[in-house]
Order: sequence, then structure tokens, then C-alpha cells
Amino acid sequence: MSELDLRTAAASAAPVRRARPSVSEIFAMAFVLFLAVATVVPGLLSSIDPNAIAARDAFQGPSPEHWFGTDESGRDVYSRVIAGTSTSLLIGVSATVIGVTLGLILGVIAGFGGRILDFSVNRTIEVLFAFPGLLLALLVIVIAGPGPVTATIAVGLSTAPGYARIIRGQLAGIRSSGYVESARVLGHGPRRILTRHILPNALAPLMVLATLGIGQAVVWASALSYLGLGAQPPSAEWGAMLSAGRTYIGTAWWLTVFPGLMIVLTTIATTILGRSLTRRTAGRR
Amino acid sequence: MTPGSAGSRPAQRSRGFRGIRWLLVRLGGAIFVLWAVATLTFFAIRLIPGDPAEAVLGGPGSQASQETLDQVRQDYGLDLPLAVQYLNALGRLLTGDLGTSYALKVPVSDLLGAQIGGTLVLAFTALCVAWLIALLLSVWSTGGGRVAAAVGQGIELTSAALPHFWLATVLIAIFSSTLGWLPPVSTATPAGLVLPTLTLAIPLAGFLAQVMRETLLDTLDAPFIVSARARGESERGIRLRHALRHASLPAISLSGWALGYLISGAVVVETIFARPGLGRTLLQAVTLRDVPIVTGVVLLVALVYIIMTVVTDAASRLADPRLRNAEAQP
Amino acid sequence: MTAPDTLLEVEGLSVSFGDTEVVRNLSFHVSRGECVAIVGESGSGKSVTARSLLGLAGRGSRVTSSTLSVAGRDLTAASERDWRRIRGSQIGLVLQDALVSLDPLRPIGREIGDVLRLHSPLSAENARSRVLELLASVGMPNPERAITQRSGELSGGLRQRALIASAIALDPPLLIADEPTTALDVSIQARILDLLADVKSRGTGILLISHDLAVVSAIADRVLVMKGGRIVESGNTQELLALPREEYTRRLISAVPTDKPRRVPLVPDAMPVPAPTVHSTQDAMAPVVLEARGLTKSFPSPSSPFLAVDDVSFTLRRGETLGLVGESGSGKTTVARLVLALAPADGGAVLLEGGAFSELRERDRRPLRRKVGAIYQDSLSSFDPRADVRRILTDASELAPKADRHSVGELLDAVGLSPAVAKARPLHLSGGQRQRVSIARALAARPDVIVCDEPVSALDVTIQAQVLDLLDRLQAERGLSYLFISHDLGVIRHMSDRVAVMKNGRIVETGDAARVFDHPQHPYTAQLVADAPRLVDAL
Amino acid sequence: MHIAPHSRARRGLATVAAATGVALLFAGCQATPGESGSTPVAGGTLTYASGDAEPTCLDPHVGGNYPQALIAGQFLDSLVSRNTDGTIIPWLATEWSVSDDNLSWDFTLKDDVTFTDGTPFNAEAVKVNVEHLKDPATESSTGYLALGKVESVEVVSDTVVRFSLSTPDSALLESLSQPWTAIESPAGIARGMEENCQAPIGTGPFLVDEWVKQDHVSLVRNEDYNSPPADAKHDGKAYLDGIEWRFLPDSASRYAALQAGQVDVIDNAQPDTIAAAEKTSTLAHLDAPRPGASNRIELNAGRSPFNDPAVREAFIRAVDVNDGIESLFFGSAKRSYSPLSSIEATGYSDESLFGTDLDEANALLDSAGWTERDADGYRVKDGERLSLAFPVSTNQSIPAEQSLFEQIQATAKDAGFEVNLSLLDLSSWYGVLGENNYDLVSAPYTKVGPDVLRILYHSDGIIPAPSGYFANHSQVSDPELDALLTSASEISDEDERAALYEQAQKIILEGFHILPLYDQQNHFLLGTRVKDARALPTVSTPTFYDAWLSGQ
Repeated sequence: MSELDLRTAAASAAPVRRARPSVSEIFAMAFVLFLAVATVVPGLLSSIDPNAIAARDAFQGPSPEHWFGTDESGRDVYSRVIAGTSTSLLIGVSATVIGVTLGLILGVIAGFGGRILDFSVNRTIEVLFAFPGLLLALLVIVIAGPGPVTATIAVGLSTAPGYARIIRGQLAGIRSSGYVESARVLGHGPRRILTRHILPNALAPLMVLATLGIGQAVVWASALSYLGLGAQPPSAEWGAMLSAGRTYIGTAWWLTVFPGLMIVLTTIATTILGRSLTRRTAGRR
Repeated sequence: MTPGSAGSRPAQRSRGFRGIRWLLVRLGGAIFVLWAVATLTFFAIRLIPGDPAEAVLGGPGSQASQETLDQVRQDYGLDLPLAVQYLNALGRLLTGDLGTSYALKVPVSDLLGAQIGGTLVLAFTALCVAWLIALLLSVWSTGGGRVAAAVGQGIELTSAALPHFWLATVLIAIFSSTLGWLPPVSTATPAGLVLPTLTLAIPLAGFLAQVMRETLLDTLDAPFIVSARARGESERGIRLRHALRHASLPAISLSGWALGYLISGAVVVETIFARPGLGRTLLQAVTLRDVPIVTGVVLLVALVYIIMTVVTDAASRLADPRLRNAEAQP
Repeated sequence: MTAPDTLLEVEGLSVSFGDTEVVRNLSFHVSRGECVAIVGESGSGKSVTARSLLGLAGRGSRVTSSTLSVAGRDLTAASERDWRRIRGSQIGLVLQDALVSLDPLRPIGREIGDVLRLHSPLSAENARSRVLELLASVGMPNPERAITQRSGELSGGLRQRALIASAIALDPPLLIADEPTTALDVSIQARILDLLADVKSRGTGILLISHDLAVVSAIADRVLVMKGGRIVESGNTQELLALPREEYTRRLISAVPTDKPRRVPLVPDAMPVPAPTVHSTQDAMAPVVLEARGLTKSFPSPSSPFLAVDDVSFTLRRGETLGLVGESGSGKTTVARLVLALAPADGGAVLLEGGAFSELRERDRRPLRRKVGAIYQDSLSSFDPRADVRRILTDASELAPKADRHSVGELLDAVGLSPAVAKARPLHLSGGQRQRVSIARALAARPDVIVCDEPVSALDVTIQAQVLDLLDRLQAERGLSYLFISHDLGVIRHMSDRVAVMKNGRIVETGDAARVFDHPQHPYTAQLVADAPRLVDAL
Repeated sequence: MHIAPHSRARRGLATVAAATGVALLFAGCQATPGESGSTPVAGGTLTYASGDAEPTCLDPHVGGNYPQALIAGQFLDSLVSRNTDGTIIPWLATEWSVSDDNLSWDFTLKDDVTFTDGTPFNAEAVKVNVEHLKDPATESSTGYLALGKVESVEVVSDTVVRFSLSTPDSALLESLSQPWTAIESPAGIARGMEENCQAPIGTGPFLVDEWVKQDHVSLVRNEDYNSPPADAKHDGKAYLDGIEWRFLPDSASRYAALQAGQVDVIDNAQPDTIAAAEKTSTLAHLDAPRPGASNRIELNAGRSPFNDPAVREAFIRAVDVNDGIESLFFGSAKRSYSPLSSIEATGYSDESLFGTDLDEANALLDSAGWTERDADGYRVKDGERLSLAFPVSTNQSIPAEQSLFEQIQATAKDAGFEVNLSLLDLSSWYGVLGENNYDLVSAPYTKVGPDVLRILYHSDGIIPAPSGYFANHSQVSDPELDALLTSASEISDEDERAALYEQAQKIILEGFHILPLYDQQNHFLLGTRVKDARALPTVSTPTFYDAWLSGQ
């Protein structure tokens, strides 16, 4: 009676066919891989000490010896860019983790805490939203003093309300979704519904969102470094390098271009990955 | 006649009322947010290390005597209990008084009144330019085949990833230092507004174009587009009369967020291009620990942001009748 | 061979997307004042056929034909410009739901006016009066106001009228209607069909695309049955319905539940449903498993609270199906939610096996919940997107009493699915398979009652027939009681022992299914029955 | 005793060497030499772009920092000035004399000068100004300190004013030559601080027309000007119609604006742009090192480890700065080996003390007990790492200097020092200093004359003001040095004074209290059309009294 059904079932029971990755996705993955290597084993990509000073070799343009040239203290810009990956990514990732975690806490309180909590969290989010990005970050820095840790926290905090709002919406959507309802109808308890259905389904898109957020966190953290409120020298953080290099824009373009390129490429790569993850997870629904 | 025609009548009659009610609720919310922002800022600022009285006297580098410090504390009401200071500040706020700058010794409201214009002009010009770029980019990238789509997406991604200060540097290097077309430092003339505006608008345009392109693609797949085509509408007519309108909806509702983003960017851009404005004032006040100015800027920006969200929400409601109707559904 | 009043002539039409040919070598014609229907299930290629007649087959399509002419114009090699001149003026198109088929951001008047603007030299003033005239002609109650309204502000029936008005604005000789009534309630569907018949009588040729044979039989002169991109059978409507030559056509006709007596299988040649083993459905002494007493529920709304369910009472006995029928907005689904205790009632109570159910605290009710299962219209959204079928079923069967649990294999077998399905995720299953998984999940908890909320509304008619047969069989085997909710009178009548007719939150009539449908007491019921399209009308 | 006022003849011929360079440069590139190249033309508005922070008050009496001095020099005159030899020359005062006990100074004033508000300039005005500076309500700090020994001011006649001192002050004239003690209109002062901050009134060649906060100050010509300093090139009013004084904090934008001709003069020119500008024919460089102290790193002897002179010496021997100064400053900064600026005639240098010698540094540290090294290569004693806190003010150290500190950090590591650099904004930086949480610091101090040594190295300078500020950052506490500095500040004989200061500088250098780097850098870049701009040899602020714009 159901030969038609059976035939299709056999086809779809086979492993899910994934769309072939596009050129941009391959680029993004390759670049992220590069970043990962640069973070974990920077020595694999560069053998020059990023902090080795050679005042006499200052301001040399890109050459076979120094791929990205040397900076004002004669340090190798390429190896500094590589060495800076871990710091910059650490700031970007930690800021995003802080933002997402705070967002998650607020979102979960709003999503599960009943009407009054939902209302107050909502107002809180609105209030936090009224401090646009950098403004909140600046306020945090005024209070806690400048530095990479503060900058990370500041960027994290200023992204939190955005995440909170999305998470709240997500949770509200999942809570009223058909599958949570059907689990209730079957008689499953609230804890089981929370852990087996709501959280897993809310967290997956959150990861995607976080991927998208990392790039922007790197950009904002670099802006703080530019304003002298972020990472400290001689740490080879991209934003700090960029900010230092900007002084010599007329003399040594390579000091500005390469770290800037890393920030831009990182943001592009994470955005591409985040979007393709969105598409792939959205495709399941 | 047909069933259902009767049902829509009472909803129609209460539309005006619903609009007013909506507005009142939004205004109430706005006042609450302002109060909360003021309170939060007031107490957060107390966490700043250092003596505000010293900030008045030019920071710890000054060599003020104990008497002078005491005098300043009394003058600025810094010797009162915190609760009293808070109530005083709120009371002054109600009359529009933001206090006196520690460093500049002038009323904050006068100072910011003179600065806000520059920032708003910059932010709104940038918003309009970003809109325009996003519009052109998304229309072009959705209408020109595979290559245009790929190139368009590439441009969007790259622009959205550009840090403001880097972009500013590059723009100055190209348009001022090399080509000599535009002044590198902001002037009162429109030419002086070009580079700061572009610096702010390009990354924002990247974001907006992403959103608009996706909506545009979704819209072009919608059944009503098929209906329109079936009427003999041309491709250009489809885009102009139907698709663009839909694609601009999310961009309208994003404008509130965008303004906040632009004001954030203004801190950097105003510093680089030496434009007078809130961002630069804020940055300077932060370094000088000028609490009244920091508070004032935060409040002012919050106010602008809130007004902007109310306006964009209202604009969205006007542009999209579905939002109005959604509230009427049970 | 073109007759003088042939409007549309199609020979050897093929449409392919990439390597996939979705329409193969189609030939048919439509004459002036004639309605030709293309009937087929989803994926049969009927919509693509309709759109390629307008040059709108879509991105990446390749359309070839040896003859394609409209009103004497050859369109086999038409350019985009030629097509634009044809569209709207020579061929009008009416799509499914006008909520999405008219631009929701533009006033109706502008949408209709566009056709005039594009094809006629009318002045703005004249165009406006023409639009008003058109709206009046399609039965719009207040044309002056309607032109300023957007599709979202009109009821479903009215906006469908507006859509038709926009399609016939220039009096095109040919109207293509793609599922024009699918999303509508029966009474509105009937009015729209009347309107189309009216258009036809003015001499317009209509190409009607539908999945619903019953709708087609009401208006079409000839029917083409499509399957897999080909026409499998065509002919005069009445002849084709009465004497289908092809197996597929027979299956289609047989699957229509309207007027099929209870427990007669809808799938031809299937085993008859076994006699009930537990209790006779006609046995009035069968115990009451579920009872609703004076249920009331209202929702807040800006003006006054909206009373969605108003004093609804009914009983459901073991092994029996109670059909709950009504149009959209009548409160059927709210009743289902109250019965499932997903929302608290404002008044009244639901009793399970004589004991409290809806009035219990959630914690106390939870152990009882497994006894009341549910099947939903949109089964896909009722599955956790992260879970595969095995997890869905084991999750549910954990709730059954330990001694009485089915294995996943048993459950799949019971609903006629292969064991291989266990590894799949619902997203990758067909609509029919999903609904079977949904039923299996309901069975897994060993329920006494299953609330079926529009369980087959989203399915093709042959699949619908399979699922309905399955539900019937399971009821007979397991003595299940169904609260069966649908807007489709044919389905309700075929499935129900007793029915309750809902309107505006109230049950206006209830009783034995056959009696209610054959001898409706309430005028609303009578209207519903009269409006329901049925195959027999054509015979 | 009577100090003869120096010749009133215009001595501006030998202004700053670079200014001559400017003229030569122009002569070289002008198409028609000698035509418009040498004869000043009146008219035009000069645009000045300052990279310094915008002052919070234009009255240099209030607070008293360099940004205030930069602009105040355009609209305020001082009693005396200084020429390039370091000799005090007349300005608003035509001559002066001091009593035998060195406690009473009489100044004879110009008698035909009025403030731009019409108030006459006279002895009473000078008295009001000194009292204004000494009033705590004025919140003066630089001017207040400079006149610390002035007990009272007395009006002898309309044109003679007498300063009575508590102790002799050999630096009084130098103090009075600074813009922070410049003379303002008593009527202007009487308006109250808020108004006076907005637009102070002086006798200068320009007057404040408008101050648009966060943007610019408009200065317009004082049409009645008649009180130039003795070394000015001309008499009467200035050539320029006015000056637009803009604040352009971003150095790259500032230079770009100069290149684009949007501004005529920029200050705080970065080393690489100086080098680039010198290669062009369109820009000129004005190098005007500030007086007073050199730019040096001070080693905090007030706490471990630098309380041990051997460790101080080891640090100084360990670090190599010469290559860094050469590359980072593109040759625009010359290495200094003196506590004082190269423009101070009394400066004393000793290059031999600052030779880099890693072996000796290591030996010194070994003998000082810092024998062990930890896993990171830093020296350890009693379980404590040899680490040095180095707070850096981003407001006071330009990027090249910050890079130099990074290089110091790197070279010091070879000897086992851990240098912890922290970049701080001004408030936080002062905070750290006030808490004595530093071992190394670079804190420039600008003051006319060698008396700056007393402020920076007398043990009195360790005692903090209520705000926590103190000037003796190296925390030198040496009775011998104190005695030398005190007597030098009271002695009137120039040669004896110079000898005392030389001895004092020896003690500072040989005690390894400081690592001199270079003069306080003060570079201006000028567009082609700006002629005859120079820096005043007092605190090296530019003056545009003689300046004119070619092509007007």
C-alpha cells in the first residue's frame, strides 16, 4: 500500500547529501585553518621572533626576507601578524563568549522567568541598547581603566544586549514551537523538555550567531586599541599594530595594510562560515 | 454579501485610536529608558577611580591645595550623601540642566548643544549615503547574474569588515594625499563632509546591503511578483514598484540600530577628521574624567537613539500595514 | 486543426530545469468560453505548465514547444517584450492565496490599476473608475474603500476577488487560475467558483489548475490528468469521472472521500477495514472516554475580548470518531488545544474517563497525558528538528506503561513505514511519511484518545486517502477514539461516527454523521453541505 | 646692583637656525627670487593646526600647560623675553634692577601700552596679575610655582613695579619670561574665571575673537599693537589679519591637511613626516627644542630595586637607545647626555657615563645580589623578579618615543630586567605616579632656565601636593644636591650660578638617576606661503607676530 513511501524512505534514509562547498566557503575554511595554525603553532608559519628588535633594520619594505616588511623597531611584520593572531582572536572570541553568555543568561531569564522577569529583562535590554556599542565600551573603560582585558569585557558587554534579544526571541519561538508542544502533550516533564528540546535547539543557532559576531568583535576591539584603550605594546595585537602603524602611513604603508588585511579577512572568513552554517542549519527546518 | 466583510469593520474604526495608544506606550517606554540610562550612568560613573574634585582642578597632575579641593567639593555638591546627589542630578535633569563641565567649566547643555549638530549631520548623511549605496549594490547584485551576485556579495562582506579608522586612513591616503580631491580634515564645506561620511557609510552599507539583498531575493520569489509579472510588468517595474519597497522594510527597522552604530563610529571618525561633535567630545571627556560631559553625552545619545527607534518603528508601521494589523489579531 | 474560437493551442510543450524534465511533450487547447482543468498532485508539473504559458516558467528553465499560440499569436519564439505585451492583456493569471499573491504593501486599487497602466492609455481618472467597476463586477462590497486597502486588510474571499479583478481587468480572452480556491473555506470557495463560472459565461476561456477533482468537477468542461509531467488521461469532465480509463485516474477519483461511506477504503483494491474488535461504534453503551463540559475561552483584543470558544460540550466514546467541522476562525483548533490542556479554559472542564483532566494541576495531569495523543496538520514542525525518527518514537514510547511498549520497528510497521525510516530525519521524509511518523508517535504512548487536528489538510489526495485508511484501520484494531477536526466536509463525513458543526465558537449542530449531513437541521450546516464541492454533481 | 638691559637693536637676525633654513629653502625654489621672497606683505589668515589637546581654559594662569602656552603667546605679552643666547631681553618691561640683598626687584614698564579692551598697562596691572596667579581660586599651578618666592608686589609709580621676595631667586626673570606668567588685563581678570577662560585679554599682537569648543579659536589682529619683544623683526601691528587656531588630534590627518594646503602650520610633527617634509620643496621644518629639562627616563630611587645605585647603573649600561633614536626619529632628534635641554647654556653633558656595556651591566647586577635567573630569563633575588614598572603617558610620549621604550624593554631583557610598559591616559598616569607605583618614567618638564633642576631634583619635590602630584620623579634625596640647588637659585652671579648647576648635574648624572634621551621634541612644519614664523626662545612656542603669507 505504500510502495511509493518506501521508495522515498530508502533514498532519504541514506546519509544526508551536503551541498558542495562554494569557492568562498573553501576560502573561508582555508583562512580559518590558517588562523588556527597561527594561533596554536605560530612557529610553523614563521621562524622569526616577533619581538626581536633590530633598530637598524627599521622601516624596510616587503622583501623575500621580510614578507610584510619591518616595523619602526625593525621587527618582522609578518611574524608579528602571525603572533598577533592568538591575541586578536582571543580578544574577539572572548568578547563574543562574554556577549553570548550574558545574552544567554538574560535571554533565558526572560524566556523562562515568567511575565515579570521577562518584562524587566526586556526593559533592561532596551536600556542597554540605548548605549550604542562603543559608548558602552567607553563607559566600561572609563570605569575599569584601559587595557586588553577591559577592552574584551567592554566589547563583550556592548554586544550582549543584541544577543540577549535574539536569544529571547529564539527561546520564545522554540517554546511555542510544535515540537515542544507535542512533547508536552505526550506528558514529558519541563526539565526534560528544556534539556532535550529547547536548549539544544536554541544553542545551535547561537553558535552560528557567535561565529558571525567574532569578526565584528575583532573590529571593535581594534577600534579600542586604535583609541589607545585596548591591547598594550609590545603585544602584537592587530588593532594595536594598526594603530601604531597609522602614524607611519606616509612612510611605511605595509605597517597599516597587513594587520588591517588580517582583520578584514578574519571578519570576512568568519562571516562566510557563519552564514553558510546558518544556511545549513536553516535547511534542516 | 460575503462573510468576512463585516468582520473587518470594527478593527477599521479603532485604527486611529490604536495608533495613538501605540505612540503613548512607546513614549512611556522611552521615558523609562531615559530614566534608567540616567540612573545607570550616574551610579556607574561613581565607580570611576579618582576624586571628581581633582578632575575639576585638572586631574591629579594639578597641585591643588586641600582648601581648594574642599571648596570644589562644596561648589559641585560632591560632599552631599550619594542619594541626595542622585536626586539633585535627577531634579536638574528634569529642567534640562546637565550640570557644569569639570574641565571646561561651562554648562554641559550649552557645550553639547553646540556639538550635537555636527554629529547628527554626519550620522544622518552617512545613514542616507549608506542606504543609497546599499540600495544600488543590492539591486545591481541581484539583477546581473551569477558574476554580479558574487562580486556584490564580496563587496558587501568586505565593506562590512572594514574598521573605521583603517578605512579613514586609506581614504585620506587616496583622496587627499594622492589625488588631492578632498580635504583630509573636515571643514564646514560639503567637500569636508565627504570623507567622514564615506568612512562611516561604507561599512554600514555593507551590512544594509546584505540584509536588503536577502530580502530582495526572497521578495523576487514571492507569489505577488509572479502576479505582477503576469500582468505584464517589466523587470524594472517589478523592482521599483514591488521588490525595493519590501527590501527597504528591514533596512528601515535597522535604522535605529544603524544610528547607534554610526554614533559609535563617530568617536573614531570625528577624531581622525577633526570634526567637532559628540564623539570627539566624549573621547576627550573620558580622558579628562569629565563626568558631567560623559553623562551628558550618554544621555543625549540615548535620547537620540530612543527617538530614532520610535521614529523607525512608526515608519515601519506606516510602510508595512501588516505590522498594524498584526496587533489586532488575537 | 485550429478551430476559429480556439484561444490557446499547445503542441509538444516541454519544460526542463537543468537535466530534469518536469513537463514532457504536452498538447492541449482551450477554446473561447471553455474551462479546461489540469488536475494532478504536487510535483506533477501542472503549475509549471501554467506558468510557462505566460513565459514565466522561472529562472533556469528551458521551455520548448512545437506550437504555442494564444489568441492566434505564435509565442514559440516570443521575446521577453512580446511576453510582456501578452501578459495581462491576452492572458490573466489568478494564483492561490491573494494574501501573498497581491503585494501586501500596495493598495488593491494600485495593484489592479497596474494592468491598465501597463496596457491601456486610460487616464488616471478613467483607470480609477474602471478599477471600481471591476471590483463591483467581482462582487466587492465596497469598491470605493477597497481600492485604498491592502490585501492584508481584506478577508480571504474578498482579496481573492480582488486578485481575480486584477486578472480580468483588461478582459483577456484567457484566464489561467492556479489553485484559485485552495486556501479558502468551503462557502467562500463556492462563491469564487461561482465567480469564475460567471467569467467563463462571458466568453473567457479558463485554464484551471487544481489538485482537487471535486473543485474541478464543479466548473471544468474538460479535464487533463497530469502525472510526472505528462498527461495521463484527458476528456470530457463527466465522462472522465464516470469512466476513468487509467489506473491513476481511478486512484484519484477513488481517493476523494466525499460521499464515501464510513470505513470504505479510499485506496482502491485495498483490504477492507476490519470490523471493530473492541466495541461497536454504534454501541451507545460504549464507555465515555472524553468529555467536554461547557468549554469557554476568550482572547484579549484591542476592542473587546474575542470569544473563541463559547460553551462547547461534547462526549467521545471508546472506539468512536467525533468529527468537529467548521470554517477557519470557528474555534475548532482552540477546542483541540483546550482538550489537550495546552491552554487553560476560562470556563468549563475536560474530563478523561470520567475523572478531572483539564482542571488538574499540570504536575498531576502529566501522567494522564499519554492517554490523549495528538496528530497535527503541520507534522514537520511538531518534530524536534534535531531528532531522527527513532528518537522521536522512543521518546514517546517511554511514556507508555512499561509492560505495554512497542518497539520502533513495530510502530513503523503499524503505520506502514519501512524500518529504514528510523534513521531519517522528518525533514527528509515526504508529507505522507511524516504524517505516518506522527501517527506512530501518537500510538507509541498507547493512548485512548487521539486528537487529530486537520491531519490530512496538507496532503495530496491520494496520500490523504492512504492516511485516512490507516487511521480507520488503527481505530478498528486498537479501539481508539478520535476527536477529528477538519474544515473538509468530505473528510469529516467519511471519517466520523458523529459530528459537531462549529460556527463562531459555538457548536450549532451535533449528531450522527449521516443524519447531520443528509438532513441538516441548522441553516448554517445546510449551507455548508450545499457549498461543499462533490464529484457526484458532475455526474 | 643693576643689570643692564640688552641692546634694543633687533636681534632677531639669528632666530632659530631652522627658520633661516626655511628662508633659504624658499629662496631656492622660488621662480622669481627676491621678488616676493623677502618683503613682508600684510594680510591673510594663517591656519594653525595643533596636535596638542585643546586647552580647557585659554588663560595660561589657570593650571598652566604647554597647549595653553602655545596659543597664549599670540595674544599675551610677558614682562621680559629671552634671546637665543639665553640672555633675558626687554618686552613689556624696558629695564629692571635688583637690590643688593637680592630680595627686591624693580621693573620699569613701557608707558604707552594698552590692553585690547582699552585698559592701560601699568604697574597696577602687573600687581593684579601676580596676585591673580597667587590666588588659590585661580587654580594656577605652573605660574604659581614659578612665582613661589614672590611675597608681594608693590606699585612704585605708574611705570615702576617692585617685586618683594622671601628668598633670593636667580630664576625670577626666566620665570617671568614664560607665557604662564604673561600679563592680562585687570578688567579682563575681574570678569571672573569662566569668562576670562573663554577669551583672556592681553596686550599681544592678536586677540581672541571666538572660541568654538572642540573645533577652533579665531584670533584677529590687534590693530593698536605696539609692544613687541626686543628681538622682533618689526614694529607696529602684525602682518597677518588673523589666525585660525584648529585642534587636529590625529597626527596623520594633521600632516595630510598640511600637504593639502588646508592648514599652514602644524605642531607636534611626527619624525617620519619631518623627514618626508624635508625632502619636499613645499614644506619647511621648524625645530624648536623646549627649554628646561631634556627628555629623559627617570629611575625611581625611592623604592626597590632602583634604591640601589648599582642596579640603576646596570640598567643604564644595559639599554641601547642610540640606534633606536636614529631610526625612529629619522635623524630629527639628537641624543642627549644632559639633564638640561641643549638650548640651556648651563647644560652639562657626560657621554662617558652612558656607554652601553652588557657585560658590565651583568657584573653590576651579579654584585648587587641579583644573581639568579628564572625560566623566562629574568633576574631574581630573594624570590622576587627584577621587574620594573614603566607607566607611559600616551599624551606626553609620541608614538616614536613609545616605540623607543619598547626597544628599551627589549634590550633591558638581555641583562635580566623585566620592563612592564603600560600605556596610560594622562589621569591614570598621574594616578600611578601618585601611588609611587613606578620604577621608570618619562615626564617632560618645561621651564625657562636651569632652575628646573631645583624643581625636579630637590628633595622637597618628593613631597606630594594634596592631589598626589610631585615633580621629583627620580626621588633623588641628596642633601649635597639640595644645598647646591638652593644656593644656585639664590646666587646672582651668572658664572657662579653656572658652576653650581654644573656640579648639581654631575651628581644627578653620576648617580645614574636619569637616562637622558634627547631634547623635548618640538617640531613645526610650515607650508610654503608662511614666511618669518619663528619660535620664541623662551618656551619655544611659535610666534606669528613677524609672520606673513606670501602671495597675499
